[in-house]
Amino acid sequence: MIVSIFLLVIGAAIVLCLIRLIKGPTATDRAVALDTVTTVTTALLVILALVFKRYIYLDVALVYAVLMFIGSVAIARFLEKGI
Amino acid sequence: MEESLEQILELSLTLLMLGGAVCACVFKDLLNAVIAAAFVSLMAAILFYFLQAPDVAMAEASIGAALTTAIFVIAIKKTKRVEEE
Amino acid sequence: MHIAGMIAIGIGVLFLFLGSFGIVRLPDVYNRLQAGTKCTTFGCLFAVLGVGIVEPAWFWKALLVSLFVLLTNPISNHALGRAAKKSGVPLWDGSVVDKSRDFPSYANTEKL
Amino acid sequence: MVERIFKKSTTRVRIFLYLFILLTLVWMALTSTLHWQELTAGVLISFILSLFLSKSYVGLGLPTPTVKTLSFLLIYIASLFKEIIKANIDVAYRVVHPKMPIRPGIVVVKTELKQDLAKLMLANSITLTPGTFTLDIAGDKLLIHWINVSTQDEEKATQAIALKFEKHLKRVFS
Repeated sequence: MIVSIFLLVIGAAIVLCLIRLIKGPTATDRAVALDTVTTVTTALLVILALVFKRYIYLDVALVYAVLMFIGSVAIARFLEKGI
Repeated sequence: MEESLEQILELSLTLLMLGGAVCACVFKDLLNAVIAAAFVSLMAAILFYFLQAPDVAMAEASIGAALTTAIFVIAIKKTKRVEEE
Repeated sequence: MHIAGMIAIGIGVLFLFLGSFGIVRLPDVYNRLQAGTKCTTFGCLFAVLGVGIVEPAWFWKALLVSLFVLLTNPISNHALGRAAKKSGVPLWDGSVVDKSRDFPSYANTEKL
Repeated sequence: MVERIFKKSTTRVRIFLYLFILLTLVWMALTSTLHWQELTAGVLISFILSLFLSKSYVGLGLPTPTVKTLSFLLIYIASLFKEIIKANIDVAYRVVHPKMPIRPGIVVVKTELKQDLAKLMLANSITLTPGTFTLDIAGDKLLIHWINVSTQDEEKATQAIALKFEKHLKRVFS
């Protein structure tokens, strides 16, 4: 029961990040929103693993936590040298 | 978890994904479009997770969000950043 | 054990929400980065460790996930902040001081 | 001459042993079982990896791990956690407060640390602590975005932001 409240709060957090992703005046704002939504998603995946009671689902969160950082660093590298 | 809550979450995730996809089509700055596309594939990964397919979710996460973003960014660097009418 | 883990997850989720709220509310990129880094790292740490406490058999893997988040999240946010400063994103109008002109690599970026 | 070679080889062996234990612990956390097949595979792989990695560890100029260094590292991590909790309550207060009491600005801070890894750890801990965010490092200076600027002087800013971690990190990397 209480887990469903947590899931709804996390859903609200993702909606807020989407608002910043649509509004953000510069590309950096949007990249920050994407980075935040990545971290929120990692927490969401771990909590969903608890809901479904499957140990193997934690691996997906692990892969997320390691690989998402590549996308952010690629965007940051581009912005540094670009316009 | 109750059946209805799961359906509500799936529906809202689909709507979020739709919002991101519309953004990816509308933005004129191609870097912003790439960021919106990464958001869409993030949501797709969670959706696969809901449908009890963690292996597909893992592939979607690693390829869709990390690798595709890097490749698109390299492609933008070789060409132009802003789309013209 | 179950209740303690649930309280930890609750604290984590609350801070994740506050971080996202800060992303929407604060005025410029640098302030948004502040909220986005601190609150989300801490919230993710607490949520993941809370799951590890609820299911004691999962604890070690949860610890590994939280360790990776703790290592990678500040680095990627630092890269974004540096990119913002180098590409000349302006500071908020209410900012007090900008000392970045003293810094060798920023001498020729645009002012404020 | 012989003595020097012996001394060098003992530090090398020590680094190898620490890396081996660390990698085996990570493997055990990843698999989370004590089955003998998993353990054998893990021990073999971490043996080979630490053979190669100990060579590059010496080349990077990192501190040799001893019991003293590791205990200082633990003290540093404990103080870091205390600061992280303070930071989050601070930022949450600033975000939720209806008037947003922020006075942002960019200041310069000096550090006395020499090694690259020490500077990285200092920058990471500054990022995670109350109201400060590292933007760039060049030489011995750090560019920092501060959400509530209380002083513009370089010395005072150093004292307020960096000193509490620097004294721990100096002991770890001495």
